[in-house]
Amino acid sequence: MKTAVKPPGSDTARPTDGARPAHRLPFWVNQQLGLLVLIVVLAAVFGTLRPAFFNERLVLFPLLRDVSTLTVVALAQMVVLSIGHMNLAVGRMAAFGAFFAGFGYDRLGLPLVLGLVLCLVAGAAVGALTGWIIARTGVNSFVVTLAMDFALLGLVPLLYSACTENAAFTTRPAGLAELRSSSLADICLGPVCGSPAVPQVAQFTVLALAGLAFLYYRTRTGRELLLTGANPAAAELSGIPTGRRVVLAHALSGTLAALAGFMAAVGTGTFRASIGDDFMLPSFLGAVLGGTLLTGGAVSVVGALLGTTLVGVIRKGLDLLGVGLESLNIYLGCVLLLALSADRVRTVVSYRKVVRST
Amino acid sequence: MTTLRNQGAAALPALRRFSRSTTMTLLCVVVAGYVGLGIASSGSFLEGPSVRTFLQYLATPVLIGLAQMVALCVGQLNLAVGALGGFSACLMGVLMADHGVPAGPAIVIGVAAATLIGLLTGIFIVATQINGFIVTLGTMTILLGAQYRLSGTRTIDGYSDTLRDLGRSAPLNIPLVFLTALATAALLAAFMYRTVAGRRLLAAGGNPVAARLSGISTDRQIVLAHTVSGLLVGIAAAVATASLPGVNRSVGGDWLLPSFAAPIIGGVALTGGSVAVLGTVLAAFVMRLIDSARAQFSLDPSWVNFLIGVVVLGTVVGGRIHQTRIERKITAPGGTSSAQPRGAARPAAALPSTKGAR
Amino acid sequence: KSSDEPGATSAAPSGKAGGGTAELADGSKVKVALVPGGAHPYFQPWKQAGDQAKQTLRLGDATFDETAEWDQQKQNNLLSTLAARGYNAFGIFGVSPTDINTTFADLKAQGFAVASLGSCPAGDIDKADFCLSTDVELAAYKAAKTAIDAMGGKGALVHLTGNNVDANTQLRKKGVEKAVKETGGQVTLLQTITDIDKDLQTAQKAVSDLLAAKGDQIAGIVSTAYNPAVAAAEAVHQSGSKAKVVAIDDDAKILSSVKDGSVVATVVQNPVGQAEIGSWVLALLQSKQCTMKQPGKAVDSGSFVVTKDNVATYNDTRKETTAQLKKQFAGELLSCG
Amino acid sequence: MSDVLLECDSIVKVFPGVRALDGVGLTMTAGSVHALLGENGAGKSTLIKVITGVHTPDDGRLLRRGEEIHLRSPLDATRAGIGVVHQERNLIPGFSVAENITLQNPPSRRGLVDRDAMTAPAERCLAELGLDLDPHRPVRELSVAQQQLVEIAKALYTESQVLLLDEPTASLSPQEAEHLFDVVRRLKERGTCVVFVSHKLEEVFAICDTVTVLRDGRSVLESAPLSDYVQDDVVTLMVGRQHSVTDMTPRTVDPTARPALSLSGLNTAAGHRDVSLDIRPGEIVGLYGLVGAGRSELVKAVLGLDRVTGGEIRVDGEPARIRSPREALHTYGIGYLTENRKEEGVFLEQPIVRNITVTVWKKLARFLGDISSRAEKDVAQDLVDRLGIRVSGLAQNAGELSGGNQQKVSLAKWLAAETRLLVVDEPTVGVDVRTKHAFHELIWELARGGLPILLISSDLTEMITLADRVLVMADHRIRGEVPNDHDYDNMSGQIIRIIHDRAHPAAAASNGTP
Ligand SMILES: Nc1ncnc2c1ncn2[C@@H]1O[C@H](COP(=O)(O)OP(=O)(O)OP(=O)(O)O)[C@@H](O)[C@H]1O
Ligand SMILES: Nc1ncnc2c1ncn2[C@@H]1O[C@H](COP(=O)(O)OP(=O)(O)OP(=O)(O)O)[C@@H](O)[C@H]1O
Ligand SMILES: [Mg+2]
Ligand SMILES: [Mg+2]
Repeated sequence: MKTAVKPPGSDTARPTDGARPAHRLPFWVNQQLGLLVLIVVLAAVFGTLRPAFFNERLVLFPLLRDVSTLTVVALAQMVVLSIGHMNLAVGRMAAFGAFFAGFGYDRLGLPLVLGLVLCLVAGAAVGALTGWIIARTGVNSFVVTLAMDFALLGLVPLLYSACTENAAFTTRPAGLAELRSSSLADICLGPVCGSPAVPQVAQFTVLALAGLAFLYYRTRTGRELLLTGANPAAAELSGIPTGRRVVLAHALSGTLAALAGFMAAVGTGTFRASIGDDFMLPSFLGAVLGGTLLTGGAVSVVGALLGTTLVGVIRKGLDLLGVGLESLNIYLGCVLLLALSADRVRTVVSYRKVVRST
Repeated sequence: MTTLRNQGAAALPALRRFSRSTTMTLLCVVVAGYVGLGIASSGSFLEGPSVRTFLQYLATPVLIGLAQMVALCVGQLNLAVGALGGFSACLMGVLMADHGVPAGPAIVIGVAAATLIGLLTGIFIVATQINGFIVTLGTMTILLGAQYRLSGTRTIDGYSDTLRDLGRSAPLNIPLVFLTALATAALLAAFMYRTVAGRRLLAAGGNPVAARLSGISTDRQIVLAHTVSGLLVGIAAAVATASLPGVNRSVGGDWLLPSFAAPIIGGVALTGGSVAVLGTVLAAFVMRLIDSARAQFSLDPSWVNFLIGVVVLGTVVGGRIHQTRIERKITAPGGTSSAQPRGAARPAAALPSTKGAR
Repeated sequence: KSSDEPGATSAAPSGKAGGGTAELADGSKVKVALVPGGAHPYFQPWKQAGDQAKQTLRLGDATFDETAEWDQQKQNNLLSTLAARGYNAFGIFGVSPTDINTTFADLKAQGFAVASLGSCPAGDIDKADFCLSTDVELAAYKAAKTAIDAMGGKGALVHLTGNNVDANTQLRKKGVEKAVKETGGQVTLLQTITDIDKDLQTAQKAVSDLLAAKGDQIAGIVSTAYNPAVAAAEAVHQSGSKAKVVAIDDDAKILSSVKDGSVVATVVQNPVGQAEIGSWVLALLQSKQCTMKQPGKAVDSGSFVVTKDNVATYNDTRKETTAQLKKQFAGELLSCG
Repeated sequence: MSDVLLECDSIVKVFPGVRALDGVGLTMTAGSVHALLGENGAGKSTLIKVITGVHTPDDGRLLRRGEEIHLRSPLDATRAGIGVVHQERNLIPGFSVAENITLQNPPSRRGLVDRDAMTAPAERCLAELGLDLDPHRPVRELSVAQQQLVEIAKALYTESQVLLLDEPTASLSPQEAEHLFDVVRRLKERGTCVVFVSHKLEEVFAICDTVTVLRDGRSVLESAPLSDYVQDDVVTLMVGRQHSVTDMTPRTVDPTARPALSLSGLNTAAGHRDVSLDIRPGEIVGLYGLVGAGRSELVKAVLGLDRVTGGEIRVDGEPARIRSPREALHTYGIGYLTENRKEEGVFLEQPIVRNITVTVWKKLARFLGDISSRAEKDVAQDLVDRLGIRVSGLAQNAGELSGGNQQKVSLAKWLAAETRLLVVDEPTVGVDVRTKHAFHELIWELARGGLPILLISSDLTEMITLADRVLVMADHRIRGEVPNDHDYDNMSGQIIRIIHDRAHPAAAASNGTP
């Protein structure tokens, strides 16, 4: 019964010996990769069924334009999710921002870029105000952003009614039409032109993605946002200015929402109050599908893009297959859930494999 | 302008809940708002028919609020509330109008279908471990499609007059549907506070790990919560079918946000582990008061939304400032409270700026 | 009910304009897509009319796709998807009247024939080939007028309508206000309730609250949106209020309310005609057989007041108007050959 | 041979990247108190979780009275007569004390909870632990130690044959621990087998009779009588080599130096009255008190987390107004190692690198706040090595570490921050013997390097090992000061006298001291 086993000498040094880096799960268990695989598989399936799926101008261009806008929307939500908050007013902040862009073009005669700046500033301001209220009062972000949503839901139409006839700004500054319809094909380096499938508005999305990726993966502020989300009490005690981070996250969210509003307005042509009406669900869907936690502390910038793309591809594919409204939503939901369950199975299987090999 | 201020008075305290005893505050708000409206309408608001109309439309918000509350109490979100309600309402309508099923069985089938779908949703969430948010979003999409399949764009109204009479009947000007909602709330309260199953549900929401370690299957609780949530939505659908002029694809379209607003205003935490049946009911009252005020004072909806938002935000900020001032007054003239001023609020108040935000 | 007449009428019209004929020679290359703004009872006749046109005109294809879900961006996407699927003539109800011209211009630029059906773009410019729609303001005016007549020319009127920040809603408000103004103060517009068309329950609640608060003052209700109309009919009936309700469109539910008297009248538009004539003209344009003499021309597809008396016969009037319209297109608006 | 209640036979448990248990055996006999020892991360908690059905073993067998059993869930374990107190507190915050205690098997009638029937057993369990608590209070309102006791009461309620206690005394003061030991002895009389995990070897030797030692997921000593060993043997087995306690180099404090932190006549909103203390460079000041004396709250008030209502705080002689821990860290250079590791100390769902470097990002940040992950990793790796934190990689989530290693991570961030004053609150809770020594040496060396340290601890031995002088707090006031003469008996006598002579009788009662 008494068995004093001899210590196998080297064992004590396990934590640092590095013989087996015993790392976390390998790269192929990664959720983003799963999404990418799903997107590729679905695109292949749709492409086989309907070769028109790869029509650059008529299918891919609008698809990417849509994805570009909704990705920014998802990013706007992701930023607040990173601190464990929610922004129910994304759509309305988009409308608010877009109003200022329209106002700038229509009334102030601003050039394209200045209008965009005005729009972003307005978004940032309203976001920062929201964040400030949450940080100061400690009231649940759900409640505060819901109230903000109501306030803007009333305010934006009032502003439009006060400033316009048709409840929309139809003035278009130079460059807007080009921005809407031009693609990389219009940008040429000598004889080599880009693909006509990639819309020009995607530049905003790429910028937003790159900026946020830098913020979250490289900078101090990004890390502090995540830790604020992971555990506010510990973050405060570790010297992170949690209050300021809350304000920052909401201001960023407002800015991104405004950017999305601008992109949506560019996409359809006018600046009107109904912009952003149905941003709320896609914003959550894209972010959460991509791997951002609703509880805060973890984000995936690329995931937001992939999540949004997945939904976009399914929708587009079903549209192309000519699925009517009476079945579209049913298929959309089923494909989504099936695809995710399939991915889930993959994760579980690969996790088991890792455990077995340990 | 006085009218506007009066309507503000109804909403204002409504939202002072955030600070402390939410239910009490809500109760005061309801009473004050009701009296306020009574005075503003020179009494007509307190007369039979008005009371009846007031209560008639309270049933649905109460029921869907409770349905959401049950999901929230295990830390889940149910985005399919509206779609599920709309679907089962249309199912009941179609069964009665197109298939000649008598009202009783049709209602039972509809409610059972909603419960079953809730059950399946729960099982799916547990089996695949996919985020409940995404799963209910998926089921929502599917159900929206199914609802459209059932009803198309028409309004189904060819069903039994007995059912409608029940839906409209109001002994002593208290509508039957409202009594149904109240009875459901009472049963739910008894379930949550008194039964072992209800306590398990709460335990799993309050601390899933602890619950698991205490032999409570969190998976089972999630399934149960979604099932009960489905059941409550089914009841809401039955109430809607009975009291609406007919059912069509728009039924349930407006349920999602109110379903969250009622429990959260009523004091339920998004993180799970808390219930507030009375709070939810009262919060629904408050929201209904705002509706009535809108009709009473012929307000432009934009202004109403704007004012609600601003008043809530103002109350949140004002309430917090007020509270800090009170606290300061109590503790400032030192020495009076040396005998253990420990209270419930202590640990939570340690980090005021971030706590409530999660 | 109305399934047999489009064929009868569409075979008949023929007109001469310019050197050629407005009789479609070869529609096999034309694939028409009828795209409403979203699912709504108003558009349901389009579906049948489209199928009918496909048969009688021997079109390559005709489809009806309502997946736009009242979102301009979604509608734009849907249109390009349809283009990718080979459709080349589009009859569109634009979700956002202020935005739809951009969409039209895009489609035109790709060489497609485009018709604005059911609603014209906001402003004076129309980038589509033609617009065939109810004059929204006129329809609202007619409805208000009918309500005022039913009220006996005096009392308080309430207007129920949909999304406030929509150009069409603004037109409807204008139409109702005009009718009220014409009474010279006899009739007052007590309230315009907007944004209650999203769902039936909201509409019902709003109407009930209104009747509870002001029921005794209200003499008439005019609803220029679907859900409020259904709700108002029911609520007035229930509360025993003497208010006269005037609705729009001829969904089965509303027609039955007209029949049972809870709705005094409904202003019916001509969606069948829009789809029927729309498909026909689109086919002519896309097959390059004809051109519009005046591109972007707006044509009123007609609106009719339906009461208990003419509820059985209004469809004939509508058919007549449609035939009339056909003649108008063949004779005046198209140049063929 | 006494009768074997439960037996583990070559249990294996694998987590991705770690073999947490690698063929462990454990024999639990009736009427014995069995010590389960091992360094942090040796696998003790994992073994307990396997025995209680939380984890399913990847290999090996569990035998109950010789018959193999399979536990699929904690409920199965409860039914099999196995009770447990886990290392982490696991209570439902919104439920009352009584409800938490009876959670596993609530008294009920036809599916309805019987709240009245719940109070009596709860009170009985609490009384056994000498805890006078209102059973209707929500546990959310309790202090850490009280919650720990409720957790134990919860295990007592199930009246199991085998009771596993995973570091139950970690956050208890000696007085409360003593109550617990009485209970353990009583259970032993009754024929229960108690498995006791602790890093406080004195306790182990005081109450245990058999011992199993784990090292790196293997049992190096299996169910041996404890009387055959002395403390040093056990430590050697745990560590795997001779572990000697080196005497620490003496340290002197200049009593005339200007205090780095000085509080005078401080009143706080938390109820502190007239608190005065000075901490000089290179000095370790101990702040001792019973659980709930208000030591942690005092520090929190100083850090700006609670309101200071009177008196003065001086940092380096200058009057200071500290509004937040951030200001305390970045402006005044004060670091605070919290006692509440799980809620306030570590970010469980975040990688270890971030947990450690959170305090130094400001320093590491370059243009645009960019932080080189290389520099970040260097800082973290350095501390992981220095403190011997057992990790499978810097990217591992802190939540996957063993309790003691989490504590080290929590300390590491303050070492990284290189503060000018360090407040350590219960620094070695749940830390193994070897690391505890390392911790003590570290703290000692930091002080020798001139860092002023305020040490809050309920571990009197630790106090006496490290502190230059001990301030005694009771009921939110400083009741007295004892210069450290490193004589345990003398010191403990003096301190206990200070607490008991002056403390409010009422407060003493509510703290569970008879
Ligand atoms: N859920 C988990 N996922 C991954 N690894 C884990 C998990 N739980 C424990 N481990 C690993 O298993 C090993 C044993 O951990 P365990 O908690 O059993 O240690 P312990 O002996 O209780 O230590 P301590 O004294 O610090 O509490 C550690 O290396 C730990 O990192
Ligand atoms: N008498 C008491 N009754 C109930 N709760 C108390 C009592 N005293 C303190 N508390 C609670 O216990 C918590 C612990 O207080 P604090 O941390 O300041 O004490 P401490 O001396 O550091 O003791 P500990 O050893 O628990 O850390 C406080 O948050 C307080 O709410
Ligand atoms: Mg452990
Ligand atoms: Mg403490």
